[in-house]
Amino acid sequence: MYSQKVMENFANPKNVGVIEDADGIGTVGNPTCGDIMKMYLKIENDVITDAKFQTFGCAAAIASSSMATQMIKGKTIDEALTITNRQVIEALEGLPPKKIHCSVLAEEAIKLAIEDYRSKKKT
Amino acid sequence: MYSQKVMENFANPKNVGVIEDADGIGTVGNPTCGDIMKMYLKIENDVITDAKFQTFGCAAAIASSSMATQMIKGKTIDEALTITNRQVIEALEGLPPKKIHCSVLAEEAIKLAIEDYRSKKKT
Amino acid sequence: MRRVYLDHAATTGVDRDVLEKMTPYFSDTFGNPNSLHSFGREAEKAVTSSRDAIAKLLGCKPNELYFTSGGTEADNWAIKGIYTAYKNKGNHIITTKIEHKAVLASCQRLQKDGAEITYLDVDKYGTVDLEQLKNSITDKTILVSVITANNEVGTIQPIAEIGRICKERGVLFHTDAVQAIGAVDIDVKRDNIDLLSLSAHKVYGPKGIGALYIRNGVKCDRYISGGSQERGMRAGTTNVPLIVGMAAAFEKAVLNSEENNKKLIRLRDELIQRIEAGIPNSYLNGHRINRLPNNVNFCFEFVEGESLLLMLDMQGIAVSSGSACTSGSLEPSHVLSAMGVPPEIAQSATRFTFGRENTMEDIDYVVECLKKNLMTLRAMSPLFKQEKGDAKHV
Amino acid sequence: MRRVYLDHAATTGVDRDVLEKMTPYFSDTFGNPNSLHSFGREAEKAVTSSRDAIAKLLGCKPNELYFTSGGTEADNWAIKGIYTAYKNKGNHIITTKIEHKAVLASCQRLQKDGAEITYLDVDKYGTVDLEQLKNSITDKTILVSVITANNEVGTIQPIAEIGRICKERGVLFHTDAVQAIGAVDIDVKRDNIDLLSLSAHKVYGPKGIGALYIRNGVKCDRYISGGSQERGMRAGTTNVPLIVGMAAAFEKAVLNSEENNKKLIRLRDELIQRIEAGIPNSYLNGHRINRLPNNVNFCFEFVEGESLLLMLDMQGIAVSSGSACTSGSLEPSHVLSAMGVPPEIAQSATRFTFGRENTMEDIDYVVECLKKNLMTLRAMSPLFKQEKGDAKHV
Ligand SMILES: Cc1ncc(COP(=O)(O)O)c(C=O)c1O
Ligand SMILES: Cc1ncc(COP(=O)(O)O)c(C=O)c1O
Repeated sequence: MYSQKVMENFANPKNVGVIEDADGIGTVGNPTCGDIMKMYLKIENDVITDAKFQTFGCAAAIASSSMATQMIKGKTIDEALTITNRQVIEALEGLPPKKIHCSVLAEEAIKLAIEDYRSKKKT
Repeated sequence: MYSQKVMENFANPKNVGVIEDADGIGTVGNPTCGDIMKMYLKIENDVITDAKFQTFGCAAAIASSSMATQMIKGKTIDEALTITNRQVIEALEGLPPKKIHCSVLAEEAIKLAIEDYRSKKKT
Repeated sequence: MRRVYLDHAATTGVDRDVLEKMTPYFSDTFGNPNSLHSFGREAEKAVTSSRDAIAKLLGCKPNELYFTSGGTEADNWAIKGIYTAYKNKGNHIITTKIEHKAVLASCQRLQKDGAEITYLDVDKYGTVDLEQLKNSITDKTILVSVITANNEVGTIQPIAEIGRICKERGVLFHTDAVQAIGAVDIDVKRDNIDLLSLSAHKVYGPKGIGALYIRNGVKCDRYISGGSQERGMRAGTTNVPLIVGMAAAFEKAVLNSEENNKKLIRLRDELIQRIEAGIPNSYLNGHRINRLPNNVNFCFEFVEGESLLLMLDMQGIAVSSGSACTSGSLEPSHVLSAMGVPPEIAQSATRFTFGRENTMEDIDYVVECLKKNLMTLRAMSPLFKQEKGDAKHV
Repeated sequence: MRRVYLDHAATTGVDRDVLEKMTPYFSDTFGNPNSLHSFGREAEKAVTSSRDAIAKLLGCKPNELYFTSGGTEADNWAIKGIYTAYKNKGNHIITTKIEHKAVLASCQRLQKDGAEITYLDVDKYGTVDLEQLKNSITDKTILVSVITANNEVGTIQPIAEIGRICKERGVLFHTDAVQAIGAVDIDVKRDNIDLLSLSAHKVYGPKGIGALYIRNGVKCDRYISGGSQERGMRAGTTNVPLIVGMAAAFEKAVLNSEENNKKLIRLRDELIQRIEAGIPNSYLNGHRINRLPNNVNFCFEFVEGESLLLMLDMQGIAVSSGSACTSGSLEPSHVLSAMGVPPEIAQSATRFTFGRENTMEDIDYVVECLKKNLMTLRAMSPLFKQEKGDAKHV
C-alpha cells in the first residue's frame, strides 16, 4: 500500500528529535485523531538551518515528517511557505488516499513553526 | 436419491406391456403433470392372474408400477384393494418426499382397474 | 464403464492449470488481503492482478469489478441493489420469462416490497422481442435485466441492441453472462452494459466465486454488509485462491474462445444432426444459430426426461433434464413454457452440454444409447404407438 | 528472514490434511450436487457427509445447517432474514457494541428500514451486562445477537446464560461463533442457541465458506434467492470442495480442541506476562480469563498501532492493529471505545493471535522486537518523556 519512498522514510526517518533552542515550533494534530506532529526549526537570517520533528502517528505521518523536514532545510522561510502537501506527496512517490491528511499535517506544521518564529521575532 | 430397490425396478421393470384381453384397465395421471400410469389386469375367480402396465413418467413412477404389479399378482381382488401406497413405498425401500405421489398413482391405478373389472362384470 | 460428461452447463471440473495456479494461495500465500503486513500484501497482490486480468477481458476498469460468491449472489446483488438505490426514481424493472432463477427469484422477492416487474415474452426460439422491450419502458423503469445466453436452451440474446435501447432510454442494463463468458464476445463498454454477472465454475474455474461488474457512476447498494472489502461494496474476507482461479479460468476461456468454440460447434451440430436424422419425434429446443456453442437441447415425445436421464446415467452418460436447478422440481421448465412448448412435451427436455474433453466418439456412443433408451421408454409409454416406424398419440 | 505469523484471527492457512481432502473435489469429483446423474450424486455424497460431521460437532441436526460463502454472509442472513420474517411481530433487535462489523452493519442497514436496535454496553473487559440485556427486552423484541467471542480483544461472552434469558423471554438468540469454533465449547441445544454463524478460514479451513445454523422451527427468510439448493434456503451452486474443507477443518479444531487450547493458552499467557513485566505503559485489553486461547491484545501508550505493525512487519512479524477489517480506517476500534479505552490509547492497540505452528521461541523474538520498536517509536513521539525509566504525558 505504501510506496518504497514512504517505507524508506518510515524505516529510517531523517531529522527525528528535538531542537532544544528552536526558533520556531509548530504542533498540529490531535492524539484522539491518531496523529500529532511537532516540528522544530532553527532559523538564521530567514534561512532554515535545521529542522527536526517528533511525530505520534502512522507510517505516512512519520514519512511525511521526515520528508518535509528534508525539503525545507536550507530553504528560506518564504520558500518553505510555498511547499504544499502535494509536493510532499510527490516527493514520497505517492500516498494512499486515506493518508493524504498526513501530508497536510506536514504542510501545516511547517507553516505553524514559521508563524511561531515570526511572532516571537516581533515581540 | 433413489434406493437400490427403486433403481432395480426402474432398470429392469417387471410386467411392462399390454394385456390385450384384459378384464380390467385403470388409467391415472395426466401427461401435463408428468406421469401417466395404465394398469391391465387379468382376473379369474376374483384372483389376479396377470398384471401389466404402461407408464409415462419418472423412475419412481416406473418402479412403483413394476412393484405394484408384482405385489398384486396372485392376490384376490379384495386383498389387492387393501394395498396402500405406503406398502408400495416400503417394498421399494423408500421414495424421496417429492416422489411419494408416484406410489399414490400405483395404488389408484390398481383400484381403478378393479373398479373397471367390477363394472364390466355387472353389465 | 465409459463415462461421458455432457453436463458442462451445470458445472465443470477445475482445469489442471487453473488448479495449479490456485493451489499456492490455500496454505502458502494464505494471508488476508486486508492485512497490512507482508502476508496480507502478498495476497493482495494476487487479487489485484486477477482483477486487472478479468477487467481487461471484459473491457472495463478493475475498480468496476466486485468479487462475489458466485453468479447467484451477483444476480441478487445487481437486481436488489439497483432497486433499493433507485426506487425513489421508479419501481419498475423489466426482465424476461427465461432468466435464470437467481434473477427471477430476486425479482419476485422485490415484488413483495412494491416493485413492478415486467417479464418479457420470447418467441419459440427463446429470443426476446425488442419491440415489446421498447414498449415496456416507462418513466418508472429503472432497470432492464436480460440473460446474455440462456442456460437451458442456449439461445443468445441481442445484447448489444438491448444495451443501445437502454442507453437511449436512460435505463440501466444488467445482463447475466454466467453461461456466456468465453462463448459470446462481450465488451461491456461497446455493448453499453451497466451491470454484468459472472461465475467461474461454468468455464473450468472453481465453484463459489463470481463477480459483478458495476459501471462507474451507477449507484448499486451493497448487499452483503460488514467489513470494508471490495472498496466497501462487498464485505467478507477476500477469497484469494478462488479469485486467482477465476482469473486463470476466464483468461483460458476468453483468449482461446475462437478455437474452443469452433470445436464445440462441430460437436454440437453433429449431435443435432444425428438426433434429427435418427430419432423420430424429437424436437430441437432453442435457436439454431444464435446458440451457445456447447448446447444441445431436445424434447423426445412420449418420454419423461428424468427416466431418460437415469437410463443414460446407467450407461455412464451425464446429461440434464431441463437445468440442474430445476430438475427435481415437478413443474416443467419455465423456459420451455415461455417458448410455447406444451407441458407434456416439455417433460422430456434433455440438455446435452459439451466441454473441452468431449470427442466425436462420445457422440457415437451417446446416439447409440439414446436410441436404445428411447425405444425402451417409448415401448413402456401408454402415449406411444408404433405404426410403420411412425409415432402417434393414442 | 525469520517470519512469525501472529495474525491467526485475521485468517489462517489451509491445513495440509484439509487441503488434501478438498483437492479431489476440484477437478475429479467435480459434479454439481444438484445433478441427478452419478457425477452429481458423488458430489452430493461428500456434501452430505460434511454436513453430518459439522452437525455432530455443534449438537444439531444436519438439516439445521445451511452453507454460506462465509461468516459475513451468515451474519447478514441471520440478522436480515429474521427481521423480515418476524417484523410483523416486532421491530426490535438487541445486539452489542462489540459485534463484528458484519452484524453491526446489518443492524444499521435494518435501522434504515424501520428496525429499532439496542446496542448493549460492555464493561472494561468487554463483557456484556446481562442485567441490561434483561431490561432491554420488550414485547417488540424479536432477536438478540451477541458474539460468542470477540475477534479483537478475545473476550468470551456468557453465551449459555444469554441463551437461557432469551428462551425464558421468548426471543430468538443468534451468536456469531466465527472466532469461537474450536476455542469455546458450544452445543447449540444445551446453550439454547437459535442461530449461529460459522466460517472455515479462522481454523485452517478455506476462505469463502461458512455456515448458518438455524434451529428447526425458526422462520428465517432466505437471503440469496434463486435455485433450490440448501433445501430452498440458500441458492447458488453448492461449493463442494470448500464444504469438504470446512468439515475437515472443524473436525480437527473441535476434536483436538483441548490439546490445541492448552498449547495456545501457554503461549498467550507467556506473552502477556512478558509484555506486562518488560514493557512499561502497556495495557492488556480484554478479559484475563474469559478470553480466547490464542488472543493477546495490548495498548502501548505513546505509540500509534500502524507504525508498530509495520516495524514488526519489517522484522518478519505479522500482527494486527485492531482487526484486519478496521485497520485501514481512521476511527479507533469500536470495540475498544465501547470498553472505555480513550481514543489516544486505543490508537496503539496491537493484536497478537497465535496458531498451531507458533512456539515459545517466537515469543522471545517478538518481545525483543517489540521492545526495540517501542523504544524507537516512543523516542519519536511528542507525547512521551522518559523520566527514570518511567513515562508520563508531556
Ligand atoms: C445463467 C446462470 N446464471 C446464474 C447461475 C448461478 O451461478 P452460480 O452457480 O455461480 O451461483 C447459473 C448457474 O448455476 C447460470 O447458468
Ligand atoms: C467474529 C467474526 N465474525 C464474522 C467474520 C466474517 O467472516 P468471513 O471472513 O468468513 O466473512 C469474522 C472474520 O472476518 C469474525 O472474526
